[in-house]
Amino acid sequence: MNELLLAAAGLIVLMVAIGLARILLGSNDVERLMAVQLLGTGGIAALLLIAQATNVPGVEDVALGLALLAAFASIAFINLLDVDQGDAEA
Amino acid sequence: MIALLDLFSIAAISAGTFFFLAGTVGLLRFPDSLTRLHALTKADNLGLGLVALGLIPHADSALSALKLIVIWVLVLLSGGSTSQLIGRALRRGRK
Amino acid sequence: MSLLPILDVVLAGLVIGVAIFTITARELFASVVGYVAYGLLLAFVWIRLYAPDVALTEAAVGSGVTGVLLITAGKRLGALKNAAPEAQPGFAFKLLTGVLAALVASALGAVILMLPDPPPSLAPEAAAAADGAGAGLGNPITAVLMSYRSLDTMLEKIVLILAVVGVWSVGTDKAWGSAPAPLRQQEPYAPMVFLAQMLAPVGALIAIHIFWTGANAPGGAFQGGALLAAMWMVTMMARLTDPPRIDTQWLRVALVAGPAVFLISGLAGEVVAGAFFAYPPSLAKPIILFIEAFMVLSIAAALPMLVAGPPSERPD
Amino acid sequence: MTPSVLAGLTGAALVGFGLYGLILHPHPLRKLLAFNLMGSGVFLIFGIVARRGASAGFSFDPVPQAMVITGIVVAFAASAIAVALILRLSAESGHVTLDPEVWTGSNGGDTM
Repeated sequence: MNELLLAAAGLIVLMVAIGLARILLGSNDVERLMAVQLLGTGGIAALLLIAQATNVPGVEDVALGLALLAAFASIAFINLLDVDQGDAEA
Repeated sequence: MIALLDLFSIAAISAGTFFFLAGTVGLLRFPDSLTRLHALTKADNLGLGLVALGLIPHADSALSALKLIVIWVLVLLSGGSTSQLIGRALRRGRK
Repeated sequence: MSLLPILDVVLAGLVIGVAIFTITARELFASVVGYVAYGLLLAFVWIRLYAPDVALTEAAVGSGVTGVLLITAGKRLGALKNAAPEAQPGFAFKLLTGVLAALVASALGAVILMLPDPPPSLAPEAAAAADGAGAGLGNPITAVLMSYRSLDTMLEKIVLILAVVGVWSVGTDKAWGSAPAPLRQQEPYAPMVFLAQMLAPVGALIAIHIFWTGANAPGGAFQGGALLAAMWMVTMMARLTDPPRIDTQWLRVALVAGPAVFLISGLAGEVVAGAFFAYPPSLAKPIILFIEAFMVLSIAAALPMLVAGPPSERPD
Repeated sequence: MTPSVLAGLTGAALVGFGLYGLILHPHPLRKLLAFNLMGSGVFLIFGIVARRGASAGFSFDPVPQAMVITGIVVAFAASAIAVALILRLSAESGHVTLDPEVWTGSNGGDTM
């Protein structure tokens, strides 16, 4: 069972890494933001899986904090992006 | 009963991993930002949701099971709203 | 357990890759995005080192709040898109810097490979502290922070206050006493207001929960305070509130409350238990939780004020 | 290779990259970012010392870990002051760079 959890976690981390590399290197700011969002979600999923497999206690709380912070970071970046757009229109 | 729960976990976690895979493939293959956003939300909503669902039977207590659900709801909430905002930023950028 | 080492290597590779991106990215915005991603990844490394407390602090303060500080600064600098036409340093200089950096890194690496065996450890003393003055705390890190090294923790709170004073005093004379510039100028869009209204109360609840479980499980005053601070900043970014004027009474009381209560309890320990920062063992846990509650308040007030910056005379 | 040695070497590499960026970037905020990167590398090295110091029934040494937590918060406080100084400096002088040639060239450098 543990091997399976770890395999799933590894696969998710790999997927997220590929997406991250593709987007960070390639394209515009909005897409970079999407990459961070993917990293947040995938990271939380992998974290929960690894924690279950290795028995580190209290990881649900860390994951909760990460979920909050991922939302916080997204809001901050978006805040900045659409302020920029607004300036361009004015 | 235990075996049944394990089977459920394995199925849910595999499905969740599949959605992460699908989301990443979408990010790589879709032609423009809006469709890539569409792919990303699949990983957010279903991927994490199914993984959390699969882990619930293994939770130590009712509280940690509840936390898993709260994590998922938080990600759903923020993912949904920020996608809306990202989409708006994209549309404005294109004008 | 054969998959775990591979995962570790992948994680380390990711951390280094994102770090390189952060350093080499052409634009400031991309580089800050990279830095936030880097902080998240580092949190996972900390989890693998069995340090969930540090992971949470790194994610909250090191990545989240620092990232917001930097993009807010970049926005105010008006240089986020095109940093000043940078004179790119010459190739020889780059090479020299690269060699220097590589030397430092390899020296550090060599030191790490030659660390003494068996490793020195303060764990037994910390355990003694957790049993004695920090009695009843199941989380050894909270015991260290609040009992074994409590003086450090108090001074660190004072550093936070000094930093707030320092940031405030960088403002112009005319602006003294007024509010820092808001974190957003325009009216926010409806989805952002909705998200902030949903997120902030839930987030505050989670922050308090993390503070409370910190006595026995990963979590504690720093992490809870930082999350609470993040939630306050969320409401500021959605313009549900604006940064308060810096001469507001409640703000100043909130900033000073943590260290003040800490110091008074320390002095009281001199009288009651016979040593500075000694707690009577039977009351240790309630006292520590009491002090920590005020620390949470101070951290939650200080971090957003540090991000909001010095007072500004006009809402620009 | 144990996870802690791997993490320690990662930390050493991070210090190297941070130092490189700190010296080379003329933009002050980029310098600050690089400095923070360097700092987190140092924390990581501290962290593996904590992990190796496992004894007395813990799976880690809580003292270095607690000090890393205070360290992260102090690093943030220092960054906040640096940001405030950078903003004021550029508001007063009109420059957004720490490149010495810009300063000595156009503004005489006497405002520093």
